[in-house]
Amino acid sequence: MVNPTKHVGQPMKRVEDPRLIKGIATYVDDLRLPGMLHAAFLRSPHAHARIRRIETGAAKAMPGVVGVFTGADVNDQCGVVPCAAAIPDLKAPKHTVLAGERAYFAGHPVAVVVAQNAYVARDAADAIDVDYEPLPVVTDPERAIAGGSPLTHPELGTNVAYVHSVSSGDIDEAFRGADRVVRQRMVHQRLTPMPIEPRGCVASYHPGDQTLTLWSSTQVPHLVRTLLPGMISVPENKLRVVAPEVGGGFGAKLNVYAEEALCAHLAMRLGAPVKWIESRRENAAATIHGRDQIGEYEVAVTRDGRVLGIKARSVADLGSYLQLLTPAIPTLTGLVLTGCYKIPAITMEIVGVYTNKMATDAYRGAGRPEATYLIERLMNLIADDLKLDPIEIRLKNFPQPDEFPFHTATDLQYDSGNYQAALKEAQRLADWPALVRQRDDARAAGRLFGIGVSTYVEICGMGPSKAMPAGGWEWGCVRIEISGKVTVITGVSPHGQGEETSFAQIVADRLGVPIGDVVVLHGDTNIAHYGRDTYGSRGLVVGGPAIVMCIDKIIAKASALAAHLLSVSVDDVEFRDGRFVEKKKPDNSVDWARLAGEAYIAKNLPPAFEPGLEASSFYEPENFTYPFGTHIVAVEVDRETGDVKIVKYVAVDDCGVQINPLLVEGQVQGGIAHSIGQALFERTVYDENGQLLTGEFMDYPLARAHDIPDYVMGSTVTPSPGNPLGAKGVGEAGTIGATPAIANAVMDALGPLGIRHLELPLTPERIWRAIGQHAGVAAG
Amino acid sequence: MIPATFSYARPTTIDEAIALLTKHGSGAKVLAGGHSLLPAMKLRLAQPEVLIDIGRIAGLNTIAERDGRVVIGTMATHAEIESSALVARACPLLGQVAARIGDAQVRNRGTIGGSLVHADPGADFPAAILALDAELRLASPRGSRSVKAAAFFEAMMQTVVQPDELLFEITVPKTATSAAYVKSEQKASGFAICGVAAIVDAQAKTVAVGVTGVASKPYRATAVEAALRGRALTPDAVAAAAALAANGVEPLGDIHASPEYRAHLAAVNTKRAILKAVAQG
Amino acid sequence: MHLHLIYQLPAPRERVFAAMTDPAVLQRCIPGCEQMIKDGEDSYEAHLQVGFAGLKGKYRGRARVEDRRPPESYTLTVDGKGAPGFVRATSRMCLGEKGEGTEVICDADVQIGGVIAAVGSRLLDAAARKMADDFFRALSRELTPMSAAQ
Amino acid sequence: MTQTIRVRINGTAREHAVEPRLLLVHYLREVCGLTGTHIGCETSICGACTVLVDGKAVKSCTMLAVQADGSDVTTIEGLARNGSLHPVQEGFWECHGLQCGYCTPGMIMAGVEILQRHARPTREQIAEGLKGNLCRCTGYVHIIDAIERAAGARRAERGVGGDLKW
Repeated sequence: MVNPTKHVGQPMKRVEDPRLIKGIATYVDDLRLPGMLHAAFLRSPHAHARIRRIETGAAKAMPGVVGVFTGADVNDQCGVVPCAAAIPDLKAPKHTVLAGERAYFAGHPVAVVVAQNAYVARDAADAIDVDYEPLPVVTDPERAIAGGSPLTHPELGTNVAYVHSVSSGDIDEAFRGADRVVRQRMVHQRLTPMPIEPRGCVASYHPGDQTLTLWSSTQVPHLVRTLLPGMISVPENKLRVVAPEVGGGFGAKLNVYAEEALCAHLAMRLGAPVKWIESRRENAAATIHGRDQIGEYEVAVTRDGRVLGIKARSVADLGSYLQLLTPAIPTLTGLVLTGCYKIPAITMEIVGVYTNKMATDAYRGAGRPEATYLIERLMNLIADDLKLDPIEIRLKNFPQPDEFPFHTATDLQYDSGNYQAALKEAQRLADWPALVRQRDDARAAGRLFGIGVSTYVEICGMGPSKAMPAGGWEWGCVRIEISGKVTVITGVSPHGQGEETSFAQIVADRLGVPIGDVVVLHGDTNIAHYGRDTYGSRGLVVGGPAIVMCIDKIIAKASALAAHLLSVSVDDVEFRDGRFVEKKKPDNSVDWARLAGEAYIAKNLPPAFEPGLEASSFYEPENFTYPFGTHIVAVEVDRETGDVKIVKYVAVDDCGVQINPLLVEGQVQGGIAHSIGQALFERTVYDENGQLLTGEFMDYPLARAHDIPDYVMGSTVTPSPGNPLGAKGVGEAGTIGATPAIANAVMDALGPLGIRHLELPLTPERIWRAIGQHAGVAAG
Repeated sequence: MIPATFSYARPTTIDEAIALLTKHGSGAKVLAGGHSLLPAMKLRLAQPEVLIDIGRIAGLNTIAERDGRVVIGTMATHAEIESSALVARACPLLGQVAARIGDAQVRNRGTIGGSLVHADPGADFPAAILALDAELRLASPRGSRSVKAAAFFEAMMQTVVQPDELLFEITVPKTATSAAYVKSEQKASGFAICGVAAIVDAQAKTVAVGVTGVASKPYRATAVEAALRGRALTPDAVAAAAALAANGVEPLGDIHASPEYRAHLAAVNTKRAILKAVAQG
Repeated sequence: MHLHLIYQLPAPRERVFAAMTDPAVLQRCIPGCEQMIKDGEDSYEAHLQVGFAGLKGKYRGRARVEDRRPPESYTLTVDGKGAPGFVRATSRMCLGEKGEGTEVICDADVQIGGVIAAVGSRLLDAAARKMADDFFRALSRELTPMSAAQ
Repeated sequence: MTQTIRVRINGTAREHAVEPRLLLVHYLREVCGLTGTHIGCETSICGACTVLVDGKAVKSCTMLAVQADGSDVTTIEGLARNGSLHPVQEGFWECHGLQCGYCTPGMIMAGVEILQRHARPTREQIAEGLKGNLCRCTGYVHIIDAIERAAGARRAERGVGGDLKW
């Protein structure tokens, strides 16, 4: 039979890497087409302003400039930027590809220049003169929904985009029965995803066959292909979208952006390929941001630490308009707010608010890091209030392993889990008793030392189509070529996750072919005809089973051909180690090369046998998957400066069956690095006039090599029963599990000073101020 | 990402550079290592008409000993200063400070002269050259002049260097090994939110303290120095004196650190720098 | 950003007021002012080159004098823009008698946008103060009888 | 107005007339067609554009092409010799030191310089040497592993153990 373990489960190095480490891979900016023109955008410096007049004459007159276009030139020829999230009673502004009468965030594109090279395009953008009339700016989402606020979009008559409620169980009963109610206001700061490769695209129109090709640095070439026809006059079947090498996404490239549609439109209009490459400053200002929720949370608990119910109200700052999934992200927070706990009742009201800032949308974890941070901080606050051990209170509220599949109050069905096992493993790896002693000794010596624990469960494998705005299935195709080599095509669009390797591992094992004979193609809609792309930890979990389905179909078909060639009945044929073998006479066998040759030459086929050895499949998941884990962090805080040093980091993640543990480790470590930033220093800052003050890497800090502690990494394996691979997804785990663990550790370190809660990021200054206030020490 | 146009000149002597500066006036900018100027030009915050690249003037990057002083050419890179055996022996503070600037690539190109003349309030070298009482030598059509470090910085990004002048070398006295630089970094850019360079003399009785990053221009923490002059440098005495590190200055505030926090760090880092220097003595 | 600045000038209020609203004087005294053209009652068009040594940008803008109460006070609004962004400032200028001379108190609100806001905000306060200092120093020279004779 | 420059790139002499404002990174990418050097920011922070100029790691976005006149430049494309990978490239492959690959050429060039400075760098020295290079995917641990491995050090016993196969 199939040997499923020859490659699967091994820490194999990646097939993607040689081209990348040699510098010969092709990213969008590396494309050069004959006659290619270059676009540059002029963006509003105002957060909110009426555009009175745009003077483009000087720019148009510059040598090398091919055209200058404003909203008046293009907005009635391009459809609006799409939002796919279905929220009842959603109020949405019209989001044209260029600003129309008003610019409503700093960075809003106002005009586009097309020129013969990027230098001239940039010069010409500077030569455009725009007469702006500044309008009142909305920056604080809470003030935006209080009375008397100016309006982000006066035509909507309100700054409220929607009010969404999650409610389950008898919340009044829960609070009536509570011995104690723990309350906390918490802010989850706005973050900027900052993939190292900014966005960019090249559009090329072929007037002969009226087809358009768009190369874009996107996570979602298929979604772009589905949605772009609503913006430009090219039907889906004449549109080819290619995601070449993509330099990181983290949700920022899970979108359809105005620039993509505009470059496509201009390529048709000007009869030449048009390229646009985003600058870092543009990326910070006009590529989606993440998080940004403020909320009030109340938890009803019993004296012994059982959680009876949660009441939550949160205000989500959506920014100034809706990108693809903007309004849906905060609702995910409500969905998973009960975390890995049996909490019978919950109500959550989420108010989505417009402000004059860049739109928020899916950033790594998308709604779930917020939820996990909230519930994990709340569990610690409960433990503090009740003088209980934070581990004990978690154990008390976990569902038992035999309660899975576990149905949550928010109507999710957690597929499988053993939260106790992951917690125990993390404690073992952390050498828990020694760590606690270390803390006790440090405290006795007057040092600020803290231990933080976070347990988490996330929603991955996005997702069943009923829950996804544009379908959540995945497509795949496997072809045994005439030579016997194997071509695998997937509808997911990896950009660093390594599916060219992990899918090859799966295919090589299941087909019994040398892994070097397997090639995995993706990211080009003319090759991968259909797909729903890569986000929400879905590549392996939803894309993998589609490939497995193809393999099963091919093996079934090949068995019939093998039986014919071996002159036996199908029932007498067995597939074993890459050969089809007569069960009783193992010497009588055929391999893939022979089968493929016969299948395509097609002169000796069984009756009614369709030539070729190719299968394609759509896999529809029945449920999400629910990876989980425990992170334990120890920190020491410098009492004088407020600096936080992570002295120990233990991560135990359960993502089900691991196809390639090396890639799993890379995903978790990368996710934790995002969390270290989120917990300790990253934040997107707008001033009160809506000016972005973190518009460059000079002001927006990403974690660097020296910020990363030594990790102790472990895992437990609780296979998902929901898919044939048993996999659950791991792309977001680190970002979800780590932030609350770090925050809990810092708060544990500061606890002895009487500090109960501080907002993120836990910067040295914030900590220093808190220490000063609580120790009665003069600040400065 | 794309600078505005400019014309470019590459003199091979100081005189030629001065002549070009004189000719082009305030529309010209000197290009040394370019690590302050080019990022500003790419954002079009700076749009000089003429760039005068002094990178090919022979001898401008020498690090040598002369008349009992260490002489550093304006084009000496941070990396050259960091790795100079002479600097390590005769003026270790400069090497320590150089090692804390930016990152390896920035240190390979960035120059001491460029950094000093740009006078970014978060630059590292000013703390050291103030503590060291360095002399800065400027050439102009009127000949050359020497300016004491204490008189060099006028305000944020303003120095005494005139549009037709060129900083060509920095000289510092040979100093003991009892020196230390303690820096709190702006997390994103690596610039100093507060950098303190301290030198303790052989008897550990007087100290020189240069502070950068805290105010709109770097300064000597004279109140700290006065409080410790002639005193035994015990931890308590140092801590008490260091509390005066931001006396009389108006600390800067931005999204990375408030004025109060900068002032507080001035005290903490001053204490730490002096104690570290004492420990090395 | 709010600025509260006080300057002493060696001339009576009437002369100071007149000088501070005279485009020719303004062009001479505003640092980096290349052109100041009166284009309406109490309205001027200006071309400026401002910034620090290393970071200098070209701005075009309009200055307006409003709420004019000679010789006691007026409000100056400045609206400038250039490739690095925009500057908008409103300043109430109050002129008081102080001995032989005049004390000018300006209360200014300054707003910037664009690249300068993102990268240059920490420099703004110092830049604005420096510009104001330079302006009043130049104005003081302008109003000193000695310098007129030179 | 252009200026003629002569630069040796990956061992090949080149001569071009360029605008003085042309950045070295654009010269390499657009004029010489060497697109392995990437651009990730405009303020000299991210390090994706790191190349070696006369053997030293520099950020090619913060240098004018005219400043490189007369220099010897090595880009990622010039690192492998006679078809075999440079040990730092090998290290990145073996240790999964990259995910999306965009920062990788700059990381590798920075790694090459770290090994020029330290024959046996500690993990702290490697991390410090990478201060000028941002990666948003890997979390850096595998990058440090890669450079450590390249330095001849045995891959530290961390996380997933065992030999890497392929």
